[in-house]
Amino acid sequence: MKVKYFAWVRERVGKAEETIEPPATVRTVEELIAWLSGRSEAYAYAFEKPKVIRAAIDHAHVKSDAAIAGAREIAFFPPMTGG
Amino acid sequence: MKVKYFAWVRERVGKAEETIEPPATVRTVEELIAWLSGRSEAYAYAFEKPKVIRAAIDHAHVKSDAAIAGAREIAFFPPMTGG
Amino acid sequence: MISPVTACPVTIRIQADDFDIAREIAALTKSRTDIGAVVSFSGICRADDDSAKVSALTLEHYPGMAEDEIRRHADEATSRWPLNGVTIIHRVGRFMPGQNIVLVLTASQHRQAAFQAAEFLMDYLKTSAPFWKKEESATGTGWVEAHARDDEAAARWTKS
Amino acid sequence: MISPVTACPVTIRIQADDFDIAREIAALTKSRTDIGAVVSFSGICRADDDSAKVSALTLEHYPGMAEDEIRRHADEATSRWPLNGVTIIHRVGRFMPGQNIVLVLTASQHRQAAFQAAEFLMDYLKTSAPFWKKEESATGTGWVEAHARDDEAAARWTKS
Repeated sequence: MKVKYFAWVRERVGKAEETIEPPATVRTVEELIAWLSGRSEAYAYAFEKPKVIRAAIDHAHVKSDAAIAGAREIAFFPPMTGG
Repeated sequence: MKVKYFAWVRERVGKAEETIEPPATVRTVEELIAWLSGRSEAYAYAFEKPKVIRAAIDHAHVKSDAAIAGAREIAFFPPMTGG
Repeated sequence: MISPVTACPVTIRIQADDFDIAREIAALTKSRTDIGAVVSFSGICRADDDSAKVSALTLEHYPGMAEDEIRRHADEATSRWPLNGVTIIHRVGRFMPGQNIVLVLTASQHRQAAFQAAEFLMDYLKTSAPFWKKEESATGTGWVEAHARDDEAAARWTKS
Repeated sequence: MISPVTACPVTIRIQADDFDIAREIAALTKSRTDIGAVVSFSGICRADDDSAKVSALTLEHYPGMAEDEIRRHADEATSRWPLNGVTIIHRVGRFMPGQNIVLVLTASQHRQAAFQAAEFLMDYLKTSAPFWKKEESATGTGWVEAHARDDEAAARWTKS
């Protein structure tokens, strides 16, 4: 599954996108955040306040309890500040 | 005192403006409308529904009970439909 | 001395000629860096009205009072919202469907003020500025009647 | 076959280049006689922010999702209000104070629909379209934080 990062989440993770293969026990967005946070200090820093992080699955906003099964692309980013 | 007419009030009266000298007993806008209505059938037709007519004294909207004393210019017109 | 950065220039014009929105916005925002939002409203002559198809529209106004009345509402808008600029242009004469009739521009730091001031100004232009529309259609020529919905729109801005 | 007179064309563009409001309005209204009101909102890079003076702003976006998200809101706007056209242009890249960032255009028969749809679209662009602003100022560079007032502005459109 492809993961994308934007704005300061991207800066903290240190990359804009990557392909990951989380274990089958990782079923929801918040479980994926917890799993990613355990990978390195950079990820832990990016996701240190998980409630602030927004997520999208296949270009649609989702909540933290959304299932990730079948997702082609998951994105993590801070609250939007466009317009 | 100068009187101006606009839109269908102007068309019904048959002139855009004129100078009038109402008697001293005519003190308010509605008294002036009544006095004008008595001048001819054209005026009576223009003012046949006095509640519809709007008035302005010296470029400011006024109500029908407004005093006309001291007015330089009084205007009569239908409800506005600009914009 | 008023700093040009905090000034709120108000431009009011009643004219027969068309207006150029881009030029008016440029005039309002030129060499300023404090404006975050510009709202424009263009009112356009429509062919499709409630009744018969309109072929032309003639706008009559009360010269002198029209400018004074618009100025009063522009001043009220600048006192009610933190605006950085207001431009109001109302055309008079005879118009074909598709032609511009009125332009209201408002500039502010934030979008809510610009949106609200533009709506306020349009609601008052409709109900209080001395302009009158006469329509031409296949069934004849007649003065446009005022809409109760316009009075209601204007009434919502009345301070209690 | 949809009559061109009743169609509501929706144009969405994300681009680095500036936009020309007059040209966008002309594209929306050209050879139509059913439009009575066009509202435009331009969002402009401001130098004066709540904290330090901003010298530049960089807009980052999520390509693909940004277009999809804006499209969803444009579709919702056209279903909620009787619109005759919608144009949304969001720029990305680095901007100086005074430069355009975003344009929302709405066209309708009547002004209320055009005003409300433009406000709705701006409120959702602010809170829901995947764009992020990074500010440069004398005190350094930092990501702009989301404002609670923008969430509140968007929440008022939620259907209960």
